[in-house]
Amino acid sequence: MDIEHPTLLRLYDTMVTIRTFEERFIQEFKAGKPVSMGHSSAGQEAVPAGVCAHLNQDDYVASTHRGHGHCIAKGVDPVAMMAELYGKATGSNKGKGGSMHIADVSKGMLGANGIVGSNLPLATGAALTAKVKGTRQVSVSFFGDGASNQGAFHEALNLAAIWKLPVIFVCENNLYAEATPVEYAVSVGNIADRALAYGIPGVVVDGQDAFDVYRAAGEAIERARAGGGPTLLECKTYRYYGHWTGDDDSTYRTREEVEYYRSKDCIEGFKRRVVDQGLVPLEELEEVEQKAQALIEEAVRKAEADPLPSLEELETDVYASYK
Amino acid sequence: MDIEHPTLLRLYDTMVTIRTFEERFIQEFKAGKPVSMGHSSAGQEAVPAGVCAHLNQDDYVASTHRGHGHCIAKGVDPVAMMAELYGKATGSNKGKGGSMHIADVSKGMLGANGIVGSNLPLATGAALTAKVKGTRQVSVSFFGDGASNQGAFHEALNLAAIWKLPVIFVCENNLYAEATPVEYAVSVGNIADRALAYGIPGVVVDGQDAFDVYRAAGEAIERARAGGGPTLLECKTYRYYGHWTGDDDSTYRTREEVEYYRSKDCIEGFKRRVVDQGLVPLEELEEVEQKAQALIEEAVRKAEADPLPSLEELETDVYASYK
Amino acid sequence: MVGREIPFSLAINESIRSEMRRDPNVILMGEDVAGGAGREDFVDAWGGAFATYKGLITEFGPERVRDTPISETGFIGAAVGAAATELRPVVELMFVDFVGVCLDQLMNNAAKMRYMFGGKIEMPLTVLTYCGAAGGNAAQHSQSLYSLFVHLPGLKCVAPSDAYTAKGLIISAIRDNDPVIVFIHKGILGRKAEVPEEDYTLPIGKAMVGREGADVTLVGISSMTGVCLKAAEELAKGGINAEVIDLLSLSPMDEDTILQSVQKTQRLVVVDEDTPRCSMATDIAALVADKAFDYMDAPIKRVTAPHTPVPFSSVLEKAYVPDVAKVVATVKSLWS
Amino acid sequence: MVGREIPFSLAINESIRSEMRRDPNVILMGEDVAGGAGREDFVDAWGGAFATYKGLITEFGPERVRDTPISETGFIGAAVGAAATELRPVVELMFVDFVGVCLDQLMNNAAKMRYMFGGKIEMPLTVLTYCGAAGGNAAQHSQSLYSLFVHLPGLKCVAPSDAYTAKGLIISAIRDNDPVIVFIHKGILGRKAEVPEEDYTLPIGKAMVGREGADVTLVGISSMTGVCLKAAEELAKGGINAEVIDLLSLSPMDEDTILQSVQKTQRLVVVDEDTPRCSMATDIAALVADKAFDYMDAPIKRVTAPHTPVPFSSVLEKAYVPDVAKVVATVKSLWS
Ligand SMILES: Cc1ncc(C[n+]2csc(CCOP(=O)(O)OP(=O)(O)O)c2C)c(N)n1
Ligand SMILES: Cc1ncc(C[n+]2csc(CCOP(=O)(O)OP(=O)(O)O)c2C)c(N)n1
Ligand SMILES: [Mg+2]
Ligand SMILES: [Mg+2]
Repeated sequence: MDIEHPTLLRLYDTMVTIRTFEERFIQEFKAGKPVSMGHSSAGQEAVPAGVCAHLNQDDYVASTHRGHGHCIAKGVDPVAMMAELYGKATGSNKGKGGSMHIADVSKGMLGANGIVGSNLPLATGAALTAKVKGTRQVSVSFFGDGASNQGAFHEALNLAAIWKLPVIFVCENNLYAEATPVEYAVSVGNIADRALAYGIPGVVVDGQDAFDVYRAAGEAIERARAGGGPTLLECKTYRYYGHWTGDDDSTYRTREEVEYYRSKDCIEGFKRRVVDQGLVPLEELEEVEQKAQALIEEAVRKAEADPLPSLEELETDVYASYK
Repeated sequence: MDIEHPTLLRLYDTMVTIRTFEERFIQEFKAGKPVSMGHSSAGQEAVPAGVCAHLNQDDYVASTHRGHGHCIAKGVDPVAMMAELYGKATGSNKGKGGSMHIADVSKGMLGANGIVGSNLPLATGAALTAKVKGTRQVSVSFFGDGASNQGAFHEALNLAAIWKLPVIFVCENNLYAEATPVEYAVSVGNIADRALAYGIPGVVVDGQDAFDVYRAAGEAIERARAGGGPTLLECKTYRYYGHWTGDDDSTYRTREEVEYYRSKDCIEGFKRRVVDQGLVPLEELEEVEQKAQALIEEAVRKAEADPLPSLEELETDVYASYK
Repeated sequence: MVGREIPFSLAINESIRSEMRRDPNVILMGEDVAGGAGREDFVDAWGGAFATYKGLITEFGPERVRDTPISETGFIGAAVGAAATELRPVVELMFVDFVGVCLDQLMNNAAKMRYMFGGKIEMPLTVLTYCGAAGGNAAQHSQSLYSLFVHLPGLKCVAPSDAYTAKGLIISAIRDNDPVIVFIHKGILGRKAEVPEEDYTLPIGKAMVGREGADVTLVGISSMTGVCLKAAEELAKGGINAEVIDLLSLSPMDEDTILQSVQKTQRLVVVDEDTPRCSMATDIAALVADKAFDYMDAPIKRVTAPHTPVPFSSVLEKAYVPDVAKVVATVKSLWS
Repeated sequence: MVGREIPFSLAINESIRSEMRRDPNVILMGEDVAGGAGREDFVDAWGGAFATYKGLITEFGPERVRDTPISETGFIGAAVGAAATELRPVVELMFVDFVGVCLDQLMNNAAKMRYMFGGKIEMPLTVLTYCGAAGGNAAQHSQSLYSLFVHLPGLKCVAPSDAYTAKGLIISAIRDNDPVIVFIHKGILGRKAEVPEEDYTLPIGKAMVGREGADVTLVGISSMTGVCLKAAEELAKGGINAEVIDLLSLSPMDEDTILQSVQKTQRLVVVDEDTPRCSMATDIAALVADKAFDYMDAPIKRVTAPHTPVPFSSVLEKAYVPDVAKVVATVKSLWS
């Protein structure tokens, strides 16, 4: 399958915007700026980019604690996201959610989520809505290797399988759950093999390769839209930074390992490939990079300047109506 | 593998005692006696019999709502069990537990359990005790086809697999969870195939055949004792009566189906086989039957006569110490 | 003229049926809410573990009346996800005791998404759950537990006391745009009351005065309202005139009705089947000890279950649940 | 002479270490309680998400200090099963907010097995869990939630307020033959107090009087005890002499100490970071409104978090948690 030029640009744009956002976020945190703690997805950009390139605005995504990339890929405004990390009234969540809860339902983004595994049933439910209403929408749950050991994973996959729901379970296997290596905690070699327990397709892809992710996700999403039910898509990937902003990852993995994965960087690899193969001119890619830089620069400037929420906000938005 | 005469007798004894207990219990319930509601395991006797024939008193069993058979097979006194069903002070649980919580820790029986799936982690923990203490004990969790859709199933199997714990997960697939057929609720043909998700052996056996169960359980238990880790053993079986004492099963399954499975009765089949093959003389089997009858008769008589708990019992046994 | 009387269980059925007719986005999910799933000859085998949903699948079909696997996190989580998108799911948690396997979806998602998202989402989810000690179901199938849910901001909780309040509150719950947990006491499912055929709503957040009186206020929850009413009759014989408040809505709670009543009676006894610590009983007592302190003439009393699991044996189960005798004795102690 | 001062986090470490030395049946389990599991070069990578278990795996090895998958039902359930057999497990539930995925094992098994089995089992299980709002962890990582656990008969609950009480209570918890949940406030892990090197126990079920006073009783829980003590200093300047009770043990609760204090002061303000409904705050207020009603001279007040999820933004988080100003204002209102 050839990927068209606009899609290639979109993939690159998504990856670069995420990377720029994440690195700037870490920089702000390290500089002691009053930003949220958070979990950077730098290194893993090809996954949300490749998957979400197939999604329409009315498709759904349910995300995790490591959710910045999913949000950006699903169309949440990075400016509102940065303001959220700063806890500002202008944030995507009015400053009430922070990094772990960024959401924009109008974009089909049903939220980052602080409870590991908790978003799989949510995505399953969004797919149920599509099924009951008879639309062609699909729903995607992103989750980590560690999450595949949660009961919620099991229950959601079984439910989606028996009801043939249009949901794609995308496992971002970045080899670690906090400081725990996947080979210690997960009892099976490929998490995708857990699909065998539900009679659904399980697919392994190179999560550092946006082409590969795009292709495999496309098939799964097409199958889902056509009523073929769920897929478990495992993307082998890697996070570049600590588990969270305060984590020193050198306590549990070697620098060589990190360097090895950095040498297979999803953005660099993609750039080399599309330029070498003459699919996208270098200048266009550089333009994307500059735009992303400018966007995130502006996002930080705005986030710093924007107002904090007023104290009345503490008690609003709990209920649609109460009493 | 030939099964020795004493073991054959034990298997028969266990099955017949369970059947006699269960049918008498149902009879008492239908007659309006003040017994517990409960979930009869009649029809499924070959599974607890075949598995528990390999267990020592200090091995562990964690059971379910349908636990009478597991209790009897693990050596809990049927007389104390019947008294428990009558809510008497002399019951196995002093009348505080009832059918769904019969236990006798001194016999390694860690309790029936009213929460579907809840016993799998318990059995896993008992196996952890054996591992940490370096004994050769094993632990068995019995559970149903429906329970295999609970998150606890997934978490327990993964944990047992990565820690190579001496636990055997015995799925009693009786084709229904309440009124829900297994083929509707479970997304995979054989529940044993879910073992693939944990890199552990998954084995299917005919749960109506005590020989088959005994053999397969023996292998799994031997492997566990030798440090080879857990096994998922699926026993295809059938319950003869409604889901619980008040259930009319004709609302969800045909009489032909019930008759078909009754024609493959585990007790009748076993009896025919051992007699036909000259392994056990008919008289010995009949003696077993008579003893079981007498035992259960006595159990009911005693249960009816025994005293109810005194009202002080309401507030005792909550804590070992409080305040 | 006495109107039509129907049991509590049928009121549940009618309320869901009427909302499913009214709004195609309303769906029903749970274990065996129909039963016999996938078997054409056995549609509607159970209609729910308490047979409260009989006939719904035949009217609305399996797309909208969905039997689920025994996966409460999976299907209640899916109901939350469906409510977050465009459906209005009614989901059964068969016994409230099972909340242990799925609390996360209710506590961390359903209850908090709106707040965490800055108000930019609605969560029209209704959870029906069956609670209370009755018939020897023992420790894991007899709890009340509503106090746990009331503790959690973001959830609404109602506990109808009879068929009439059940129908009105369940319809209100389904139409509500917040997550509402409906606590249904298993012991009163068969009890009948006068219930209009048409649909009607009762406001969430409002209590009802079940009996007026001037000497003491009894607050009852769910099946305890019936106990309070009987105790009031008993007390009347001895010249004590009790006012009985049927709380109905636990969160939000109708503080005004309680406070107005105790300002009149100056005495309060809360009657609650839930266990005593950090409970509805303490909640109501604390409210009054704060906001009506100056009016009170006697210690604020609570009649509750003991701080123990629910025992199996019938004699113990009977001793566990608050009854008329205990309520009467407690009330009388206020004048001793 | 001032003794050795160590932070709360180290007191946790010392208490577990001393019990693991003392009793080979004590094991520790949880996510990354060591970290880097299976990697020989990276033993003890984290020592827990809050680095409170550093060095334990190097002393006791991976058989007794076990990193777990993210499977709280699996490994907490396994801890219950291990406690039911012959071990004495200490298990971490990293953030109390995660109880939603594993409540069943604590509520229906650990808490009830002894009762359901007629007293024929012991359950020497200790759960360490981290709670409280601090540092912008938002709605799913900042809850207090101990009120939920206290509601459940069969569980014991303690909430140390500093390093000294932490060491004594954790050692008591590990030696106790019932399931004990230890609630540790994340915001005070770094705070130092004088702590003996040797092991010692503090009795579960006993409160401590942190400051004597005659005018009003302040009851503090966990980090709120510090807030109460500061408020008391502040109040002293205005001539109000507050007694501060450090509750420490939530279940069982030291009713006597509370009742004796209010009999003297005749005024009560409970300070609790948990949300207000069906909570420890209402529990204590209700106790006093019942058992010390005649002594009370003013409405019984509660200073708690609001009935909302925990907000992220630092300004809102700060407004969420009860602070000295709110306590002082509430106390003063008792004389207005
Ligand atoms: C139920 C639950 N348990 C534990 C945690 C703490 N925690 C947060 S992230 C994380 C690791 C998640 O690993 P993985 O699923 O692989 O995602 P990754 O962080 O690698 O993206 C853990 C244990 C949590 N948030 N929720
Ligand atoms: C967590 C939970 N959900 C639901 C129930 C209600 N329930 C009791 S038994 C049962 C069916 C169990 O089916 P299965 O596991 O196949 O065991 P079987 O009854 O067939 O032996 C259900 C749904 C429960 N007890 N616990
Ligand atoms: Mg990971
Ligand atoms: Mg079954």
